[in-house]
Amino acid sequence: MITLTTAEIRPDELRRQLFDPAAGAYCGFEGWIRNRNEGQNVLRLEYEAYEPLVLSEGEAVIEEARLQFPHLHAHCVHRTGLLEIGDCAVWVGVSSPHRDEAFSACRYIIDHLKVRLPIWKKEYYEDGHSGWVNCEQCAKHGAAAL
Amino acid sequence: MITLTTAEIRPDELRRQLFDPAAGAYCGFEGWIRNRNEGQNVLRLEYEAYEPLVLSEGEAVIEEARLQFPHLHAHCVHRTGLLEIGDCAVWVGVSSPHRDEAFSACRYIIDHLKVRLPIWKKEYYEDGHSGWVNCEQCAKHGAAAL
Amino acid sequence: MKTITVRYFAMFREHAGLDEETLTLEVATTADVFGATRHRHGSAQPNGHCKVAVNDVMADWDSPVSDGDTVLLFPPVAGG
Amino acid sequence: MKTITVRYFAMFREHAGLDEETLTLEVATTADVFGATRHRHGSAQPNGHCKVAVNDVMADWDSPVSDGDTVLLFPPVAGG
Repeated sequence: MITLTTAEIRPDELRRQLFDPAAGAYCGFEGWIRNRNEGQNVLRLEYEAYEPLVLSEGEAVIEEARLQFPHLHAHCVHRTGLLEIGDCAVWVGVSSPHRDEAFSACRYIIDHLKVRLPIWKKEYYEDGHSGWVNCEQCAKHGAAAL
Repeated sequence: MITLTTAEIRPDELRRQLFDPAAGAYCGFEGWIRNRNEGQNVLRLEYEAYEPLVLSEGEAVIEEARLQFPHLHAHCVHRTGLLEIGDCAVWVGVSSPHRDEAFSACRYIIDHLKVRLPIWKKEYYEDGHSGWVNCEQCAKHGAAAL
Repeated sequence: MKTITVRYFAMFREHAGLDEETLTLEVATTADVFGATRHRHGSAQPNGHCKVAVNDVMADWDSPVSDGDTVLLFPPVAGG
Repeated sequence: MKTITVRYFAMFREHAGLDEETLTLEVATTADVFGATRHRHGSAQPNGHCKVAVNDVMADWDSPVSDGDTVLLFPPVAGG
């Protein structure tokens, strides 16, 4: 399951939903807002998401993980809106019988979520300007070609 | 840092200690008590540890991870005593600037802790008997050779 | 000529100054829609992690578009 | 002959029926101590994940032992 929220992500409550008496391993990943990106001091971030396709594409990613690593429970929550340094922007939790599949499935899910979900982040920098991550370079190419 | 405890492990409180404004990624692993092992129904488990060497060998493992993956914060807590199905027996948490090193370091630490720390577990089965994990086979060899 | 509703997201929306518009275009594929609206979103090519969807289903840049479709133009994504 | 304190853990302790004992042994290495006490711990060889420590420092099975040392015999470990 994947969900979007504007509220604080609470991994401890979320991981309980993955409990299964047959599960011997749990792997959790969290993306935290950090104070530097590509050499600039970041003050805060704003996330925008297109929910209908975040949900369908997110479920597709989790289903792909389940096909590769059976018997797992997986859940992802992504936050949107304005976030501060240290806030948790995304959480992925996986439980499964053994640790190898818990690690592999968690890694598969976060790697694919990051490049496939229609989610964007805008960074606000110490020097007053702001920018869309991964996007400014694309825009420069565009401007040159117009 | 590595610690032993007889109390419930609380990953949510523990992970806060790994917070760092430069950390963009957190990876947590938990070992949960499951109800089956090697074809038998397990009711509960008892962990025994030799604390002086758990601490020194655990610190050595974490230090090895830090040498391979700099800039990480890592902490491990292992529980001892009697545990029930679903209890968390071990938690490893790692925070670092990027997710690749968080996953790799967390995996390195749990893989090495499992085979190097002087910790033993005795399983109590549904059918009334009990056994030390990884050890019965060794004992059978011994008995045959005596 | 086809009637296509185009929706812009994130940086594309900011560059266009609008969320969506309905246009009459001579287009066969999603890439054609991207090209026909580049004065709006400001990008020459759907580089990097740019993505596209048609009627709320993820599509490719050679996916066909039909009269009445809604085409969603996603600038490079950056989740997590 | 050396005076060696031997400590037994987990299954070895249960098999021996005691935590530790001080013995006078003709031994050069930790493996010799293991062999000389097999009637206590019940294992012929330090198989699998069996480990050994001397005076609270992890050792190998060919580590030397000296008069007065404490040798810790660890059956196969199973953390996590």
